[in-house]
Amino acid sequence: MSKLNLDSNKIEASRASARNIAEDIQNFIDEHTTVSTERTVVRLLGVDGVDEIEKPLPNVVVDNIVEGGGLERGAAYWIGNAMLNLEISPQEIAEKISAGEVDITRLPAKDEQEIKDVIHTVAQEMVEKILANKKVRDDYIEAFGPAKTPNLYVIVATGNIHEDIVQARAAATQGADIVAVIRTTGQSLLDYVPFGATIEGFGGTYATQENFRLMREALDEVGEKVGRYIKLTNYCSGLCMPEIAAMGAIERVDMMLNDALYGILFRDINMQRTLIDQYFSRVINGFAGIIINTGEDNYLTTDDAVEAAHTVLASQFINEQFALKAGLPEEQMGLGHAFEMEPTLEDGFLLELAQAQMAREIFPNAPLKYMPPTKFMTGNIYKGHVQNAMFNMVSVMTNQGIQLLGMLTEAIHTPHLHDRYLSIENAQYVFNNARHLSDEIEFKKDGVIQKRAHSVLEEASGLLQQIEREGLFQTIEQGKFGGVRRMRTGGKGLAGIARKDSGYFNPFIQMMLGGDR
Amino acid sequence: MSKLNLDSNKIEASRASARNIAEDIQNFIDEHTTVSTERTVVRLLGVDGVDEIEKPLPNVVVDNIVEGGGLERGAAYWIGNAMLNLEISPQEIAEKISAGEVDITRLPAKDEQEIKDVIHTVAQEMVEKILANKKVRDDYIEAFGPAKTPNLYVIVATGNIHEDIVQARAAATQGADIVAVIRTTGQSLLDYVPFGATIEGFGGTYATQENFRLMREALDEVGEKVGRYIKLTNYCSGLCMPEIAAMGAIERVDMMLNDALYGILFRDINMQRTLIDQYFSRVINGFAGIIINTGEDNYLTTDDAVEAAHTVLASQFINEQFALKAGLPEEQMGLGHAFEMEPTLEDGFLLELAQAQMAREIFPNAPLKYMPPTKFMTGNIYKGHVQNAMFNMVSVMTNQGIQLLGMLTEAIHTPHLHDRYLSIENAQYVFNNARHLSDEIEFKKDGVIQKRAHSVLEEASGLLQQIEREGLFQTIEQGKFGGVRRMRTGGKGLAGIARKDSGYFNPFIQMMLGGDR
Amino acid sequence: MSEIQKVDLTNVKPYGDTMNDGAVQLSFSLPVPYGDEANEAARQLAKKMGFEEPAVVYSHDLGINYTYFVMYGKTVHSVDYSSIEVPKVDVEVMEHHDIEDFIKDNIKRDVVILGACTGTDAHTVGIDAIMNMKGYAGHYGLERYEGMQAYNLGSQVPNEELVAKAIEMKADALLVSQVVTQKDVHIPNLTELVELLEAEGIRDKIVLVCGGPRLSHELAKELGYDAGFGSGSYAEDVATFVVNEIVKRNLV
Amino acid sequence: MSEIQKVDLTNVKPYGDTMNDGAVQLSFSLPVPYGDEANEAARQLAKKMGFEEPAVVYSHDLGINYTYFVMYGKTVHSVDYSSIEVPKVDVEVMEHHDIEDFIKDNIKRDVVILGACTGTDAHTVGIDAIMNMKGYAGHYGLERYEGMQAYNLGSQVPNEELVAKAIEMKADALLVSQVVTQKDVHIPNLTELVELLEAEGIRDKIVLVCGGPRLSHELAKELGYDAGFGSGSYAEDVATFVVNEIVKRNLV
Ligand code: B12
Ligand code: B12
Ligand SMILES: Cc1ncc(COP(=O)(O)O)c(C=O)c1O
Ligand SMILES: Cc1ncc(COP(=O)(O)O)c(C=O)c1O
Repeated sequence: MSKLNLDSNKIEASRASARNIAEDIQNFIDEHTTVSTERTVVRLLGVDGVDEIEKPLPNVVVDNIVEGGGLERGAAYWIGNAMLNLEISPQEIAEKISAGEVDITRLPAKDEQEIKDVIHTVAQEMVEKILANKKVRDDYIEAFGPAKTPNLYVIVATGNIHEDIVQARAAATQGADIVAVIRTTGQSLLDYVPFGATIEGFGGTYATQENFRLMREALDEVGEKVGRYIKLTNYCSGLCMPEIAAMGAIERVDMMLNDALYGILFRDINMQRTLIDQYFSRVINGFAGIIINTGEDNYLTTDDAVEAAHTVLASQFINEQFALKAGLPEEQMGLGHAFEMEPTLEDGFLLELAQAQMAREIFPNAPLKYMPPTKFMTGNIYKGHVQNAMFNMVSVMTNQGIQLLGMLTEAIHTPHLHDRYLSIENAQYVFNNARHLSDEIEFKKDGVIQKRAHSVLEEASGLLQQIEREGLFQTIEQGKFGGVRRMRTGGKGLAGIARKDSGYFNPFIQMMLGGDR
Repeated sequence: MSKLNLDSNKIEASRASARNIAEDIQNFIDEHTTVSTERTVVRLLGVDGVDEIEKPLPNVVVDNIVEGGGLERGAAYWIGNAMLNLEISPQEIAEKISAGEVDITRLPAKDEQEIKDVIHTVAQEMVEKILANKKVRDDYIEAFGPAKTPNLYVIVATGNIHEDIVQARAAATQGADIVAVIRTTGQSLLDYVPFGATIEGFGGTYATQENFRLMREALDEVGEKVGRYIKLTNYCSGLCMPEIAAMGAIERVDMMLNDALYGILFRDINMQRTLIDQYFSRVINGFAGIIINTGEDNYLTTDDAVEAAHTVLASQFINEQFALKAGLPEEQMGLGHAFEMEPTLEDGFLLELAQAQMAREIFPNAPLKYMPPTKFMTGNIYKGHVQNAMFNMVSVMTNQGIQLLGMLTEAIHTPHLHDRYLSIENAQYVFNNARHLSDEIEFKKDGVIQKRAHSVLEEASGLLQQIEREGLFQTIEQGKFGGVRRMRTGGKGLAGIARKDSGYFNPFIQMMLGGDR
Repeated sequence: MSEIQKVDLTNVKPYGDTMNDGAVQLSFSLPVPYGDEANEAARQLAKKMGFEEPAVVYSHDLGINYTYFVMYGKTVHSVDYSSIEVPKVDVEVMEHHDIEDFIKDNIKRDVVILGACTGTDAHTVGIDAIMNMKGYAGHYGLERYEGMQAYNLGSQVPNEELVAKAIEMKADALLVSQVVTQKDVHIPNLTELVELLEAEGIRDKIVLVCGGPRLSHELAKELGYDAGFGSGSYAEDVATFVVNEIVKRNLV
Repeated sequence: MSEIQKVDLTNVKPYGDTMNDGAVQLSFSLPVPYGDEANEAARQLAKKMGFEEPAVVYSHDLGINYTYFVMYGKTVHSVDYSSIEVPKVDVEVMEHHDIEDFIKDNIKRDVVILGACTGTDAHTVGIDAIMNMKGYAGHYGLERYEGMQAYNLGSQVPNEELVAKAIEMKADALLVSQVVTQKDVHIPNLTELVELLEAEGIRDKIVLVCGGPRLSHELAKELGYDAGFGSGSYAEDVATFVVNEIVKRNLV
């Protein structure tokens, strides 16, 4: 029942190219680890807290391992070894390292199998905790029923978690299904995750485990009041990608912005580093039932939405394959795209329809994260509100899953309390008033809409073939995505990579994947 | 190429019923005249101005005829007779009546053919003046090209014609194609047309010939500046229906709200009076190339838009037949309908689409006047702006001709300068961005949209059959339109009707119709 | 939530995303040509209104030397919410059938109510919502109330006619609707009715109520009415007030 | 048009549909529960701002005891438009090729320009619009100018790094973009750059320009920059200023 009459061979060929591209990178990933990946292991083994200079203990531990030249073996090995040596918990080990009482790579080496066993026991606890979280979520959703689609997704971004909670509670009362706490500008470049509740941020609020916890608690409470499960979203992109995934799994975050390409292009994070990190982060997200949101929409902020439409599709194909490799089911793939064409474009609405319907048909089981107009929003809040309504129309006409609500004040400030209300009202009105429109309309055979979809698919397929030939790293070096060039050895975080040695192990990959990586 | 798969037999049957309904009333009309019809004749014979107590000379003349018991013969006869007796112009006759120097029905009766001849000469002058006006309009449109459809129609309503002109010039600069000067509340109940430029009105500005002239001049001027012919709209409903038509023809108004049913239902004007008046008004409008706008949209302000949808369609059929009887071509029939369903209605957008597309298909050559949401607009200007955007979407998806732009402040005040700008911007954005959407989409066979159109047509057809059996007057007495009941002998203006006698004549009907009524 | 300021109800300020940030959005036009000077004029105006950091976030040339502005600013003003008292129709609204019982028990005869949209106003939907059988939003109108004789005279009723009808029908209550308020056209019209009723000596024998989307109880009182009802009123609200007032003023 | 008031530019008021009607639309939220008292609080607040006849045309319960308002009022304030002077970059903007000729004729060597989005700001689209080959809205960027060596350092560039690069490349001009302005995060960042340049003793040898959607020339001057460019700026605007400034300050 394709409305676009898309060529299924072309779709299959594209998917195959993407699979090869991902496989190529996966080989590279499998041979490497990073400081953040290992800090994630440390966290999942139960280490938390900060030292007296506010340095997180997971950083203290991994820095100690790095100093000792032990990164290539992985933190699990060293902690297991320390546990056997000292007969204390990972948390206590971290505290001792912090106090200068232990140098973790200098302890006598214990038996490898014993190390694995002791680690497995601790890891099992965490894995069960995460499973329990997942069950709480599933039970809530079972009890309240699933949210209507498109889900209404809003952001809060006051900089102060407590003020964010005020805003989030209001948003839920007003009808939001999903609340995302935007991160403060600059956090993605920090090579550590701040600790505790935070009250100071710019354009967003720090992602910390305590902030997750506080917000989760608030959303559960208001969710019970309004009879809906309110999903919590945060960001695991940037230098601490997998750590934040772990924190989210522990605190029952439901959705994570999670895309290496975003970090590479828009945060100038080193591509090798972040692709390695992405893998473990997606394993965790997949296991924890967290829906990921990918960042293709961002390409259209630096590139032209009409001309670069195929790069979005190509990237969605690649992201799909990376996600599958990490065991993330299709139902958790919030592949990104956006309503970002110049509003003065004649028939732009038709092209947006084509793009959205195409994504819907090519990724039928993915919820799809549809982003609102941002680049062409101006201080004219009235026109902006109408741009958002048109965006909502496309969404309901093409059955999108996750609707990131456009704010009429997009060009001015992060949302005020009532901006969010007005956006929710806009979406609720349009979605309800045109609820079944997609069931009712068909697109003319070989009309503008169908042809546009065909040509975007054609171009995406060509680009994927090229990447398949040349490799993803090379393609990024050429500036094919978002019009932004990044070098393989450029950007932030390169130093944090290590090649695994033969004794390396990360217990969670296996436990979470059920496979054998 | 019907998208709705409407039953053409049903359409034809409805049209036949409406024809019979109109014919029935037309027989009644043809036997009668009214004070306003005769004042119109007087005006068209060149009488203008007011006496010292601001009473318009056309009223002075016709009142004198009424006093003399001569209304049934028609003003043309009496003026012709006076011209032959006194050898002065109609204007001079009026002035002499006003001065008490002439009692028009007391002059010796001249030869009937001579009377007709002298009147014909004067009437010819006016007819030619109107034709010349029409040519000016045609030339302008030829030079500038026709406006894009849907045409953008805005209102001005400051109460002061000079302030209206400021607003109208701004609106034209901003992109309006059509400017309507709304009348002051209460004018439609006046049994005379005020004189001269006026600066005081409530919720609108008096319709006077001088106000028409001033606005016409301003619109021509700004139209030349912006390279578009800006159409001027006013209202010929109410007790002075045909007089205003005449004034409009003289001053090159381009569009007239013109509907007896509106006056009956919403102004409590006597139905006999206004149907008689409507006939002559439409003859003039038809001849002068003036597009009429009918008032079906109003039914939905007092009745429910979902339930009463068929009354709108039935009334459109009847208005079409009345217009044809008055020689008004389809291209000048701005049949009214409106986007007035409760915004919280699930799938309301689909029903609105069905209604608008149905009107489009049943009246393919009529421009159709599409009215915005009004009843469910609130002080929430942001939501209102989105309601208007959805209205604009339906319009562009169904190729409406005349788009009366919704104002975000509809529930608050008559439009402020920038309200109009924001509305124009809204419509321009939506129309341009979705310009060819109607070419691209088809409606599912036997889906919600098609079925809705079928059932509305079915119900309208039933109603028309009933009216055909029972007569239009009786149907109105039953409250079938707008849920409002009016009695045949109730309402304002009944006294102004007279049965024509055998010597009655009105030269303009014949001259303008080219026929023989 | 100790880390954020709590609201001080004696000193309330607008809220954007932080307590007391004073955030307000404004929009308006000025009759000056579009450009930097226009923006500056808008900013200066906002400063005079008491806005700090006023920012023109959008301005647009309206043609004919007018400019439109969208602004944001932080107001310095605050209000004492704790001391606000709004004059209200202060009877507890009864339900349809309770009102009927109330009439039976306390008035013991039919209550006669006339309604009209007066002057040149032809907006009957509001008064219909209150009076007609069908009512509005699921609330039946007064015509359906047992113990009430409710007559809706419709639109454009001159005050003289209404007063004459009131005398003729021995009305207990008059309900007047005014929807068109441009240039305050409703004020003289509403005032005239009171004067006519006083001239006829029946003002104090009648419960006099007005309503409409731009009317408030406060304004109604000022104009000499017993009550005023705004947007979102239902038949129950009015009926409750009228029957209570009849008893209170001993008009039974 | 003698029948309507003419605008008095020394005394300008907002315009709705009649000269000097003072019509302004406001919207904001208050941290008070929805209801009549909330509406009254909003009205009182508007009165304090100098609005006559303030009307709450819409209010909405935001949940959690906050209420949102849409209001209209007539301001009593006015501004003297005739006396407004806005500090502006006051060179007449040249075209692309005229600028190239200007460099050839008056500077007679390549002009070195560095651009960056500094601090934690990653919004490069604006600085790219000014600098990159492709330019913006049909206006080529500085990289395409003959006689200019334009280097765009991209996003999140620390001030120290920019200064070091400026010294290394012997830059004639620095172009700094700041887009994130929440909680005025751009102010200390922009100030720090000036201080660093002064500490290095090169401030007066360099043309220092900043830009971004919330920046004005006025603010730039206050912060110690030579010029500031807001929304809708193009490469020509900046280039014209820079080359003129170089000649004016004798930095050739
Ligand atoms: C429907 C409508 C019409 C219909 C009226 C049909 C009819 N028979 O009622 C028609 C098309 C005829 C019409 C015509 C005009 N209209 Co009109 N119309 C409207 C509209 C769209 C809706 C009004 C409505 O029905 N609301 C729904 C009812 C249920 O709400 P309500 O009236 O507020 O009533 C509630 C309460 O206020 C209260 N209430 C009301 N009356 C009373 C009385 C009592 C005693 C009590 C207790 C309570 C009570 O209870 C009701 C239920 O809760 C409004 C815009 C809008 N969205 O508000 C414009 C509006 C009211 N109209 C307006 C104007 C200017 C006109 C015209 C004068 C335009 C013109 N020049 O031609 C004409 C002339 C009418 C006239 N002389 O009065 C303006 C008024 C501007 C102003 N503030 O003064 C408005 C605001 C539109 C606008 N922005 O320009 N209109
Ligand atoms: C695109 C975009 C992004 C992209 C940026 C991609 C990139 N490489 O640039 C991405 C998705 C990465 C992004 C991320 C974020 N963004 Co952002 N983003 C925008 C958006 C939608 C458009 C900005 C834009 O590209 N405008 C188009 C350009 C051409 O205009 P311009 O920048 O004004 O530039 C012109 C002039 O100002 C001038 N100019 C600009 N710089 C300079 C410099 C010089 C020297 C000169 C002469 C002239 C000049 O010339 C240009 C051409 O005319 C705006 C919203 C909006 N519609 O404005 C939000 C916006 C700027 N972002 C915002 C925020 C908060 C963020 C985040 C911090 C959110 C978060 N917590 O994750 C992040 C982090 C970014 C960071 N650390 O800086 C806020 C800022 C709020 C505020 N006022 O402080 C905005 C306003 C959105 C919002 N309402 O919340 N963003
Ligand atoms: C995939 C993805 N990750 C992260 C972010 C947020 O940015 P940061 O990681 O800089 O907080 C975005 C922004 O939209 C995004 O799309
Ligand atoms: C057909 C028609 N005539 C006239 C009017 C205007 O009203 P009035 O004649 O009372 O000025 C309307 C109002 O919308 C209308 O639809």
